[in-house]
Amino acid sequence: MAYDYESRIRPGKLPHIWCPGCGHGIVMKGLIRAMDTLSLKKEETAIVSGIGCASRLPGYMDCCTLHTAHGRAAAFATGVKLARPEMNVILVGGDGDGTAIGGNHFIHACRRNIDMTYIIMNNYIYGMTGGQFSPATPTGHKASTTPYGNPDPAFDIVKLAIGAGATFVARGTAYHANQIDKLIAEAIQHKGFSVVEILDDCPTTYGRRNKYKSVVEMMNRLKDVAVPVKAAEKMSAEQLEGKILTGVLHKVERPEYCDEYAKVIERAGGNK
Amino acid sequence: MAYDYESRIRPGKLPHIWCPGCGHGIVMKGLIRAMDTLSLKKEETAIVSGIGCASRLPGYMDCCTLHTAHGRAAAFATGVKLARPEMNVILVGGDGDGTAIGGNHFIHACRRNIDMTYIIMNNYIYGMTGGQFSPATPTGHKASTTPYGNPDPAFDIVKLAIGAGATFVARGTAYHANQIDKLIAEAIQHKGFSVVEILDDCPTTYGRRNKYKSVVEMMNRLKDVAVPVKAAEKMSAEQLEGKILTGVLHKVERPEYCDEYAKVIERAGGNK
Amino acid sequence: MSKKVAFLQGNEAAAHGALYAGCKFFAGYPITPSTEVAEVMSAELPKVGGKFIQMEDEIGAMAALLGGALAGKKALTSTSGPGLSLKQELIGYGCIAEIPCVVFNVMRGGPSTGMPTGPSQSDVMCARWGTHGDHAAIALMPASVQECYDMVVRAFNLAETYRMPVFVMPDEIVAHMRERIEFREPGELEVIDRAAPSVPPSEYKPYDTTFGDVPPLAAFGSGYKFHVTGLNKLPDGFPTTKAEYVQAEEERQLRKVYAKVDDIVEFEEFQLDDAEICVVAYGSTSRSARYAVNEARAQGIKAGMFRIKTFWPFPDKQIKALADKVKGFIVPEMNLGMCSIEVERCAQGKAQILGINRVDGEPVNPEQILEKMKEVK
Amino acid sequence: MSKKVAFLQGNEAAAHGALYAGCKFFAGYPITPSTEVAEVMSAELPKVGGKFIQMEDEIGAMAALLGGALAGKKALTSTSGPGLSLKQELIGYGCIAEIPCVVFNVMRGGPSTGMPTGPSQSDVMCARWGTHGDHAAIALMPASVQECYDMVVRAFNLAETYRMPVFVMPDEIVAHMRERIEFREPGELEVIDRAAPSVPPSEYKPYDTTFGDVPPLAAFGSGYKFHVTGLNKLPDGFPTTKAEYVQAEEERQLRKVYAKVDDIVEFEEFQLDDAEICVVAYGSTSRSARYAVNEARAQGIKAGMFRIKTFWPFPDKQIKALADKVKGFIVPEMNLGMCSIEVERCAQGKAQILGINRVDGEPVNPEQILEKMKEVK
Amino acid sequence: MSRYELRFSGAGGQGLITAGIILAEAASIHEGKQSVQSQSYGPEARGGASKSEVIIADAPIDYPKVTKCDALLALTQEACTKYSDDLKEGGILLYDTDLVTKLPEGNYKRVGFNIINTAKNEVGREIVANIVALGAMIALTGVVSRENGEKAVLSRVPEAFLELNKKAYAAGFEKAQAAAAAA
Amino acid sequence: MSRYELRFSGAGGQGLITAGIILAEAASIHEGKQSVQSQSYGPEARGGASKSEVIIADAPIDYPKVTKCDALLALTQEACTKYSDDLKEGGILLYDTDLVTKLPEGNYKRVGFNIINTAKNEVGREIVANIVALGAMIALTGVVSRENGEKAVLSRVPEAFLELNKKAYAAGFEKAQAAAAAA
Amino acid sequence: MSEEKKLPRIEIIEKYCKGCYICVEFCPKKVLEMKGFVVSVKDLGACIKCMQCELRCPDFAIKVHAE
Amino acid sequence: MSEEKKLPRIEIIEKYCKGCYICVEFCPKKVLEMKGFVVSVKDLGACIKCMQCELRCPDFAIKVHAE
Ligand SMILES: Cc1ncc(C[n+]2csc(CCOP(=O)(O)OP(=O)(O)O)c2C)c(N)n1
Ligand SMILES: Cc1ncc(C[n+]2csc(CCOP(=O)(O)OP(=O)(O)O)c2C)c(N)n1
Ligand code: SF4
Ligand code: SF4
Ligand code: SF4
Ligand code: SF4
Ligand code: SF4
Ligand code: SF4
Ligand SMILES: [Mg+2]
Ligand SMILES: [Mg+2]
Repeated sequence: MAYDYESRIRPGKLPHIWCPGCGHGIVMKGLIRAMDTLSLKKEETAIVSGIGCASRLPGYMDCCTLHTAHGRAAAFATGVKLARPEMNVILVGGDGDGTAIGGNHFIHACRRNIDMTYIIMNNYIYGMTGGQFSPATPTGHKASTTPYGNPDPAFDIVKLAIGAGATFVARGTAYHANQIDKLIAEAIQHKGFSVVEILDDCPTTYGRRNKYKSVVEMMNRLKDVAVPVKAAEKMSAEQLEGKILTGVLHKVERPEYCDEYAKVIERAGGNK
Repeated sequence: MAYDYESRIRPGKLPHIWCPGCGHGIVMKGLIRAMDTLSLKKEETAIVSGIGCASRLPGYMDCCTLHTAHGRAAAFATGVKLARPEMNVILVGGDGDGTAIGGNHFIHACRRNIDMTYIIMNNYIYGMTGGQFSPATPTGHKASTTPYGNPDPAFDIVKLAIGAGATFVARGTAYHANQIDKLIAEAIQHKGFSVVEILDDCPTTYGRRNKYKSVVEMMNRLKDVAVPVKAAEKMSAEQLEGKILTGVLHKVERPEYCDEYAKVIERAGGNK
Repeated sequence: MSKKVAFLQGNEAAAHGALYAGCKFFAGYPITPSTEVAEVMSAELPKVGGKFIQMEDEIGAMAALLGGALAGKKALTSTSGPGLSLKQELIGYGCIAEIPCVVFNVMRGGPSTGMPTGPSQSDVMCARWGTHGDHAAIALMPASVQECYDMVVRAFNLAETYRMPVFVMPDEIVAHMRERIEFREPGELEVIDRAAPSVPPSEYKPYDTTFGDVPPLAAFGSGYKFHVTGLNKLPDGFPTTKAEYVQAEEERQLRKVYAKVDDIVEFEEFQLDDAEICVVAYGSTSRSARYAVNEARAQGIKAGMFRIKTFWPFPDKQIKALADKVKGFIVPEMNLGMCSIEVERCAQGKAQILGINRVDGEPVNPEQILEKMKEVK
Repeated sequence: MSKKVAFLQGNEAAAHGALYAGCKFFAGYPITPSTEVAEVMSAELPKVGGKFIQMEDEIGAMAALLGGALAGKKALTSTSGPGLSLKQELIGYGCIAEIPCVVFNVMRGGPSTGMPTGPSQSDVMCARWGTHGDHAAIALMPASVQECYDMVVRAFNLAETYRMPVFVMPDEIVAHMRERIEFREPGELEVIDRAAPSVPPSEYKPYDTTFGDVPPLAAFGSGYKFHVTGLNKLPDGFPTTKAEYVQAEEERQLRKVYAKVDDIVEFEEFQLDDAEICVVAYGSTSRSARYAVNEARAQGIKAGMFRIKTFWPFPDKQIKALADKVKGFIVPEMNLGMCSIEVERCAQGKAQILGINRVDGEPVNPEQILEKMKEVK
Repeated sequence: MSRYELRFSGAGGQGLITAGIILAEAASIHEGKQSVQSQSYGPEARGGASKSEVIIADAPIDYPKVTKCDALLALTQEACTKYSDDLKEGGILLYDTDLVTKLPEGNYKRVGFNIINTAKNEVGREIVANIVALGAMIALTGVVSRENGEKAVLSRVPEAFLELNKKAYAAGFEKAQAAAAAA
Repeated sequence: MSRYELRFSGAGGQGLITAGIILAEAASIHEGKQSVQSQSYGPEARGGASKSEVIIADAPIDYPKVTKCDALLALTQEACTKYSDDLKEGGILLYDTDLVTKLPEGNYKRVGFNIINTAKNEVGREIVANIVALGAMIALTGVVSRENGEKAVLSRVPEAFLELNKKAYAAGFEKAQAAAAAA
Repeated sequence: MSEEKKLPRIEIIEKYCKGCYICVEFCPKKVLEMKGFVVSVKDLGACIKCMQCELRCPDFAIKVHAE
Repeated sequence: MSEEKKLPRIEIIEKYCKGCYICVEFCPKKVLEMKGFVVSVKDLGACIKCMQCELRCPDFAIKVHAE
């Protein structure tokens, strides 16, 4: 049967503003399926974003939604979560929002291990402002502010999250649509701060400049480049050259922040 | 012979403002020795810091010195270095300055791999403001804003730097004073962004609150906890429990930022 | 039953005031000379089941504050100049999204790092104009330790009443000096809680002006679902660029404060009945002014003081009325002339204006004020 | 030789103006509606051996800008409201450490994210008062594409002359509209380079007032060693809390600008000779005003325009003089009344003041202004 | 010519901003007149209604936006409805006959032809519909000469597309003339 | 008592701020007077010159800082030189005879004894020198009663140090009385 | 015993479809085609109800109704 | 053939020394002691010129002069 996405979309909000072929819509569908999988209650779920095309996502979702300032989603969300630990708090946003201006809040959320899930839609570019390079744009690529090719190296967002202390880190792609909900659901279920990077596409500001002829070509590149972490185990370094691992790449247990704060309250003799 | 530190200290600036036993002075001496080792010219060396006790260091050094705003050393320094790639640019500062408010500039400097050396004096606390906990304060420890013990987990600064893409990462301690200059000199020589974390002590705001009876006790703890990375190779996981690795912990080669930018200029047809 | 009294710093008193007002959430980043507020909150909040979080920087602190406030908590942050500058973008977010919270900003020497341990009053303009875009501002100026306590309570009331960030702005002297303070008893001061929506979740709109210029704010997690954004918005909270809505929303956000200016503006008139010289002062400087006015009266000089307790909205009406009465205004400030500008605007050339401006880390002292009185012609 | 002409946006023209002025360093973070400045600079700077860097955020951009400027480069950044708010702390650093640079801020709707693609003029106050602490501000207001070019050149001159950050603040309309523009020929516009120290490195002090209110600034890496800090400082650049030095330094930092206000303030008087109604306008709004004044004159109404080209320092003297002459001021703005406040202050009650205030993303149009003229009594 | 106000409206992506710029350049650079081009767009630039405005005059232009529109191009019904309000009495409405079916009331000259279809099927590429429309606008308004309009088009276009655009411009110019004559 | 102004000065770390606070508390909480305590410190708080000021009065206190000092404690020469300027005619200067050797000129009462040494050798811990000084100040000025001063001291001190501080307070009080009598 | 193949119903919400070609290209059976700016069904009979089109559509514009 | 042991000169810059005890405690030969708030030499003869004191002093307050 056709999937009932509408039950979690705010009435009248479609069509969304994203461009033809923009992968953000595919991610949003994955998120909806994950929320269904876990039967998350709308009133008890907050979806928090920064600013950017990706960050427009919360407006469509029928939940408590918070579209904050550029880069600040994780910090706002930390306030919401700590104030109401019983809520499910999900963060969404772009590569620029999350790792450029929002980089500090991102690494500190990883460090604190506060029980939230951060979905980063990495389309390698600042889409909303017209295609300036982001910290995720590969070296040499073209953007509106790198007419001679990008001199900057890119973050490996997964490594950054792990280095900062995140306890669950996964990666998927917009091509592997049917995996997105599973990664997100597992991330939400994980107790602690979880990061799900989805390799995404921005045909409008990134694709054309970098000689992709169509969205489909961008999707096919995602298909080609992705290697599930399980499969990678059996591959040689040579075979892995230029590939990107997908799946759950890191999962450890550490005390969760709100739980730890509950203990502070206990030690202080405060009721809850 | 007694070491001639004075030749790199600005006349009349000693005694410095640091408290009795504060390790920041030990680090400054290590930096001076490293600069001597490499015969760095004063006029061609910029030392850049943020705000904090550690960040007062540049004021004493006879160089081009820049005491910026809290957390912003790496970003100011990036401007100086890119504008004058021929200068040696050294950053100094505390754990709070570098990894709390300055966390974003820190990870992005790591990512860009711009040829500068960042010395982080990690005393596990915000010293200058009177001992609030920092992102480096161990969980459970006491600070003026964690009267019930710190609920926050701490960053592993080395892992954070590696995750963000730094190409040289080392760690020393204020106790292992004779190693400091060697780590710093090697870091400066490394082409790219290098990070040297020095585990330090703040008897005034951290030591007393955490039941250290003296500076000497704090130094001895550093002595006990540190394990050179070479030695660690031969140790069991059990033996390594609670230990902290020191030495050069990460060193790889990647294109340096100013070099890459020079290529952009070349591609644009600009003279240099 | 005798009242609980203590001998506290202004900063400590402020924290206790917040607890009295029902504050349950603090997010901050340490900065001299405001750290004691955070230190007291970190000790006291957990005792009442509240939450204290030290964020990675002031921007994060302001963000977490707004998040906590949106989740229904009365929320406080404390900071000082450099932190205030950093918080500006999100203070604007608080204004446009209409999220109540209290920003306790202790004024130290600036600009930039300036003189971190020295007093100043030079953040008053940036409380009004620091964030980009049009917005209203409310800023209270305590002059004593007791007022730090009381004004924080009032700031929470104003924040919750008008759904916006409200500033309390002591100078470093008031923040750090110690005086005897009375802890208020329950009921002694008014405590206003956020108006709850009167409609069920299905009908709720977060900016529904049919409920007046300050529509009720539901809390995340309380059964209401809604959207919050920093973009210009429709009554239902969703973004719009439709001219008529945007203009109406923006105007409402100023009107909700300026239409109530008489309720909001508090001040003190001291010896003004027959005064020919009016000292306009606020914060610790008003204490010097009071001393000087008493001295002046003893010397037969007809001086009085207008003490600003609410700096923003500025007491335009009162100063305008005084300008008709007095010969001259003396405006002592620990800045290079900020209140002076406002007084100049209000005085409309009808009275002389003499500033006393110190930015050297020392208080304006009574003698300076007395001396200045001689210049009034 | 015929001049190079082009048909460009204000933002593009600004970038070319910067190149004309000798700008060799750009640090920024993209934000609508200013991105074209960065885009042109990223393409053009490498051609002349300059450096373009896109930083991780606006704070980093401002920091790198100051770093590049201190290393001797003429340095430009471009941004818009939210970015301006974020840069505030370090703008203050630029003020206290006295580092020349140009901040090109395109005004869009606010507060917060507001209306990113809509025009506004509501950042003018935060250019003056946004950063904490006392400081002077210079802000220029282009009204055409050519002026974006020319004023950026002038902004660099002012920045280098007065050793401070200088703002150029077009509204989104001026920044995005396209007009014919002439690229200036070498020598056509004055280009002022930073004064080099006249003393050898051993005698150099970065704030040595024996060289006047604006001591020469050496560049890092040019053979001079010195210390720079955001703390209050001595003439040699090292921190101090000594009252007399701090007061003197702070006062000098205001005086260096305000003593030269007649050199700095530029304005245009249009049809003012016999005017009874004076429209005070700036940026794109002044174009509507000019249109309206022409219309009014055609209808026999004695209207004129005072066009503000330098918003800060505000043209106090000029407005005060006009207040004596005209019956009323009309102040059309794309904000809820900012310039109005300044005009009110200067007019001293001597003339009527009528604001026209749009914050809906639409320009103030000539009809509105004409209409308003009828209210002048 | 005192002040002539044109508006190009349609959907984001139809190249209307470019058409406006080219016309303004033709007037300003090639014809020596004054001109200002401006546009307005939302976050939905990539899709929603979009407009580009050009003012042309002999004297310097003050107010850079349309006050009373002398000539309006409408490539979509939405744009036509939204932007025809301030069309001047006696002004010109140029529209795509396939896409705009409900014309607003009022006393002005209506000229329509199948603009997009012309680009697609007669010129060969839909992407040059904006140039077809531009040619048509110039034919109808005479704000710049046919030659200067063409010059401006060609100076904006990459080598490889010169012919295509030339053809589009001519097609628009001529079809508009024909349609106007018929009207 | 209309307004009485005291200043405790010395080096950072000598506990002068605490001494000021205790005196102010004694006046305000225990003696029912009005009092304000304030201090000034630089980044060098941990080392450089430090001062703590206390104003005591019957009526509410306006200006919280010292205008003309009624009584000054100086525990270091640096502090004595720096802060004795605004000592009132007829005011009191209490100083440590071991550390302050150059007394400023002027018409005021000088009372000195070996304050720090008393703490160290007679009371047993140098750390209570501030309490010795406090006792002395109270003895010399009478701004609060001996009992209320002691109460204030004891309510600030942990259980284990009650005796030590009592002893320090008494030693200061009595030594000052003796020294004043001798002066 | 040939089982009668039950055809799905493929619903296309035209005002949501942005014509991105994703469903067209990733349909394993080439069931769909672009008509103007909007997708439409070319060969329903070939559809194997794999749901790929629905899964991948970024615009919530295509639904495959099948039991 | 007993080589004469040449004693070092240990210079203490009193106004720099903050009395932190580091040199005292980490001197392997217990050469140093605290006098008041400032360090001083107790037993120069025991000094083995290992330079540890100089190396570790955070305050640039102690120098060991030896060939
Ligand atoms: C403080 C601030 N700086 C800059 C901007 C401009 N801005 C808006 S979105 C954006 C980048 C968005 O990129 P990303 O997060 O990758 O999202 P995408 O649009 O690519 O989905 C930028 C730079 C802003 N809104 N606020
Ligand atoms: C914007 C801003 N926020 C806060 C502060 C206050 N502040 C000054 S130093 C400091 C912490 C210093 O800690 P660290 O960097 O670890 O250095 P340490 O003093 O421990 O050597 C803080 C929070 C400031 N100066 N500026
Ligand atoms: S610009 Fe790029 S990221 Fe933004 S909606 Fe379009 S395709 Fe998506
Ligand atoms: S407070 Fe701590 S970090 Fe600061 S100087 Fe003292 S010991 Fe060092
Ligand atoms: S369900 Fe599968 S086979 Fe059928 S149309 Fe969709 S993608 Fe093609
Ligand atoms: S994937 Fe969706 S939006 Fe794209 S063409 Fe198919 S139905 Fe239309
Ligand atoms: S040189 Fe070595 S042995 Fe001699 S005093 Fe110093 S630490 Fe002790
Ligand atoms: S280590 Fe240095 S400061 Fe410490 S006691 Fe020894 S000489 Fe003095
Ligand atoms: Mg992106
Ligand atoms: Mg530290």
